[in-house]
Amino acid sequence: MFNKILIANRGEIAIRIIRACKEMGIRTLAVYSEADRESLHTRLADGAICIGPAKSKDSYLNITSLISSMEVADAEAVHPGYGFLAENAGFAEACEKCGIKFIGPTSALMRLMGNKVQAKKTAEELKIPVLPWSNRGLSDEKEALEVSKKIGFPVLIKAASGGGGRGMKLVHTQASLASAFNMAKMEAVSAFGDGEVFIERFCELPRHIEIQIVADEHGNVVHLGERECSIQRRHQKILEESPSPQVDSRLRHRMGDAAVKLARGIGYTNVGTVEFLLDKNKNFYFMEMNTRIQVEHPITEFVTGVDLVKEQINIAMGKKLALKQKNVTMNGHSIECRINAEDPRTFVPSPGKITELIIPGGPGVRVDGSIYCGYIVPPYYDNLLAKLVVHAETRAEAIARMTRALEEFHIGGIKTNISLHLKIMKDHDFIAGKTDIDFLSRFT
Amino acid sequence: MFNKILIANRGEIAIRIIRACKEMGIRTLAVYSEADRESLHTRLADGAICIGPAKSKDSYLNITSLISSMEVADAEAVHPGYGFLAENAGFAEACEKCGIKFIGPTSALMRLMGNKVQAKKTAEELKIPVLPWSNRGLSDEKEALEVSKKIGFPVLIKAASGGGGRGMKLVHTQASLASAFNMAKMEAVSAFGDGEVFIERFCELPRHIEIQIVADEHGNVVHLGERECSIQRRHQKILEESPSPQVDSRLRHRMGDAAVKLARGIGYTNVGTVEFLLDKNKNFYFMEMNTRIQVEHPITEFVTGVDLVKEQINIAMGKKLALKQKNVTMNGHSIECRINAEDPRTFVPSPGKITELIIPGGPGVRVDGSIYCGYIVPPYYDNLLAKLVVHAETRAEAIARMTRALEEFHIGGIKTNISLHLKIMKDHDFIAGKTDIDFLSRFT
Amino acid sequence: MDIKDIKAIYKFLRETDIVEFEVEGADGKLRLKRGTAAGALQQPVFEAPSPAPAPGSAQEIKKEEAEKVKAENIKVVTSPMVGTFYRSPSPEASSFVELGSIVKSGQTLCIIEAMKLMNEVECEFNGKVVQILVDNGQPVEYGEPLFHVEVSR
Amino acid sequence: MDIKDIKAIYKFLRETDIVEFEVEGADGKLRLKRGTAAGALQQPVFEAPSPAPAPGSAQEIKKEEAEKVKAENIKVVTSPMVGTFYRSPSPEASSFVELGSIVKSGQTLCIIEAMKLMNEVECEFNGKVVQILVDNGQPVEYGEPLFHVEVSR
Repeated sequence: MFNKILIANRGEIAIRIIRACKEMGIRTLAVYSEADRESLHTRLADGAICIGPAKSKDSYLNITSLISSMEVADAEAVHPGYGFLAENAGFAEACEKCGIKFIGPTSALMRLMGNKVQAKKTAEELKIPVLPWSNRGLSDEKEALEVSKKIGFPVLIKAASGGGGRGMKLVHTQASLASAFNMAKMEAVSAFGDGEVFIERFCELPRHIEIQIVADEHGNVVHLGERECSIQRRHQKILEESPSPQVDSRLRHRMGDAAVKLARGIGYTNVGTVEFLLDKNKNFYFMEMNTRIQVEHPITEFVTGVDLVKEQINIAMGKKLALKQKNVTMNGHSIECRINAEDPRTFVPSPGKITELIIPGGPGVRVDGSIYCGYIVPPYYDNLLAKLVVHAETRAEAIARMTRALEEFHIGGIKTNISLHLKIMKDHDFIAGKTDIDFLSRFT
Repeated sequence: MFNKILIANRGEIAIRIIRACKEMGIRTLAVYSEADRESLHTRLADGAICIGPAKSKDSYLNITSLISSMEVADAEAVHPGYGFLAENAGFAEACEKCGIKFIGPTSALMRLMGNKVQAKKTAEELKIPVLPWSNRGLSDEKEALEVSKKIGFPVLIKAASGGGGRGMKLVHTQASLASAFNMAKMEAVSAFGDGEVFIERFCELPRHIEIQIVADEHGNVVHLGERECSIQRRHQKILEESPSPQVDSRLRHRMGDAAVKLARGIGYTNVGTVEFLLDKNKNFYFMEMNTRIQVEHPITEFVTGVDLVKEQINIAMGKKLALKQKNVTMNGHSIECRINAEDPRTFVPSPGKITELIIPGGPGVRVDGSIYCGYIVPPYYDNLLAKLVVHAETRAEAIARMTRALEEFHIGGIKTNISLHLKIMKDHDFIAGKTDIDFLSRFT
Repeated sequence: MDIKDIKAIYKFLRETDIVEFEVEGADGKLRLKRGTAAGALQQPVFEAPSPAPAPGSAQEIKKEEAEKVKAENIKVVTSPMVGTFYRSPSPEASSFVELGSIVKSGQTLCIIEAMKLMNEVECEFNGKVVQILVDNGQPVEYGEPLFHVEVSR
Repeated sequence: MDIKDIKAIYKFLRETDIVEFEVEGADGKLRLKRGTAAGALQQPVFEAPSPAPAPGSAQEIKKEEAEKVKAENIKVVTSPMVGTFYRSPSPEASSFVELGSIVKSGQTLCIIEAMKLMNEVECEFNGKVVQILVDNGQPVEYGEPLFHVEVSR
């Protein structure tokens, strides 16, 4: 049993973790940058400590400050949330060395899954389907061309340490391969400090489907079904749902089995997400694994009834999973809309003071937010204001519920993407479940 | 299918009904008094119409204004919510005459259940247990004394048209009966314009348990289990939970059967609540029936997954119940705290401007409110600001969740009873489920 | 800068949507910040069955007009109830009053029909009808302005 | 500007929705802020392990003091990091500085221990230590005031 957990994050996920801890009787220590003095997570925690100036690098990414905070405040564990240091194996390792429990997998596992070449190799060894690829990191153009010819154009060049679409290049012909390859390498170096790239077959108009995994430290692994995350803009998800309108129980079973096999194969612990591409013929391919809680975890919580953050903490405390795979059921349908401070057309971030606020409520509505009337959204961090999540018996009812909740949501003083979400809810393709990775670019 | 429903109410219940209608694709017409121009229900409805000045008598209780509003705005049905005209048989009858569907039972059924003497007689005829009583309305002291001796002291004098504890007198000895009887009659005349009173045996420290009924217009009746409503102050409930910690599945079955038998026996339609007293020996006695949606309906919605307001509308549209009794299950535990604008010690109402507002969120939390930052709570109506409702797997987890949600809830500018609810959540008797009708008076 | 100047500036600001204000001149500096939120919230109003008035605006404008004219010698007659506005006792009959009609205290201006009952709205003073704000047969809500009547002196 | 003027201005403000007000003239400057929302929100602060400073207040007061002294010739030395504050290099050693010590630019004032590393905090100017705000061995957060040092002219 932990007595006190430090929450190495801010915004809605910090609040989500504080809520779980409070309900479990665990004390919480929030950390904040000088720009976040008035942030809600500092109010809601049992204690709060200023760890640096506004810039993330000097505060939320400041490993020394965080470890020192835990030492002076006697926190036994740290929850990294998502983003910031959540997938930083160095931070996990530092915690391990200081005898602080990092609520997540071991640093070794984070390193393994953090490198996409290693991750794909591991999946392949475990007989989990992957798209045809270079089977290794590539160092020069010649190698790249050889591999690409074998795979067949178009191909995708990706960074081994990549994420968020940076260092990713789509190549249609032999002629453009060399320059794209070199550009990808350069981007990868500048974005991740690691120029390793690999090549895989390009999958046209895929769906982005992820499987939620929960694994304890005693070898028990279950999956909690899938999340449909195809609605993205520049590789940033803005709307997710569970179950996916394209996944039936047989496919769920197969994808779930593959995810569990991977987790078991690497001895994974804590919660994690195995991302797959699903092509038009319903073939699925392992993409990568996220070794942390996801932004969109509430939709899985709604349909399965499992509290994922409490599971994380219980697992970190060494408890055995109470959940068995055969008892996991998917009830109804859940949708999450990420409400961002941004122009709904140009997507330009819109920080500033919230002068009016009406938050939706009523049956089947969950709001995970970090805003209040009078709050000044700082310009330094991501622009997620709140996650609006609904649950209903059917997908159609969930869409109706989300529509009315979005109509209730009123944020004055800054621009938000509420109107974009409303447009999506009324879109024929969306209503028909016809959403692939390009939905939003066709849409806007 | 209704195209447009007029909502003859204000505050959170008006918003609750608007939400259900929006999700069902039905247009809504709100009504408001001059004091409610800035109220949230007028904002959220598709249209809103001013029906009179601040005083309820001239606006929300103004039958002519309401019917006229429906006529000029082409509303086909009216939802009365609770309070105001919800149990006014005259209003239901006026609607019936004008060809407007009143979303509730018929006026005749409302009249029958609105008179407690009639209601008790009906229950007795249907072999539903009632406390020993006078079996009729009583006109003079002698009769009263005779009856009381037969029943045995202490006895309770109650008004046939009563409610909210008015016209109710507890009599311990013969000597004090006559004066109490006359006072009760006088109170009943002044409060309800009807001096009919009756006498029943006093039940010591009972629990107040109610069974939720849903009945369509085709003879199908199901019950959705019980709500524990014993925590009251001056006959006003402030906290409810479902299931009751004192009711096991066998007792639930028996009480549910009794409630269904009553509803069937009188040909009841729409949703309704059958109230029982449960004595220390777990004997239950029919008290009265409420022929409307209850304030505390969300706890039943949380544990059964049934949307009671949508059911009301579907039933009023003549649809058959999709729900079967055998499919009704009670999942987990739900608690509702009524957040009132009042001094938490003196209970003096505290209207005024809300200058700061943080509404709780996260998993398992539902807020049905009518407030926003900057809203001025008017002094003319009831002081319910919001219903904070939680759901969790077990009662202990629900209490933990409610505690953290109450701690998050921050309303500045006016006084609220949030601190009282927090005290209750930490009370040993409450945690042990030891709550009877006197809990709150012992507590404060 | 004295209190009179400040009041004048504030009076001006009240008619605008300015919430922060700063001025600096030879004789000093003034900075003001006004409270906001609720007042600015959109006010939905009675949504009439066809032909619908522009949602939100029409009603509000009427009320603003009412405010304005009150300041002068003109009174606003409002609807005492929700119902349908009729300018004549029956479709065939002529209107109770026309634009420019001279009316006396107690004279019927119009009828509001509510629940099949015809409720006469009487003028409470002597005057002249200078504006008729609602079309015949239109629904009206409680307190809705119906007529502007210039009071006779 | 005397109290009567201020009262007059406040009386006027009371009738308006102005929440912040600042005026500057030949005879001085007045700044007013009326009670409102966010500012009044309680600010939770670093909850230290035993012995705990009074939650909320201590830190705030320190910061206010810091504001006050800044106006004069006194500078505040704040903690550059989260850690534990030590006045001496080791438990046996004497303190780097005492109340009244004359310090030079570059001189070590204290140590902040973070992750077993001892980080020396140096004075960036010449002066005299007039206040020591944190007890030896206490945890400090980023930006927390440690010393008041009167700058030498």
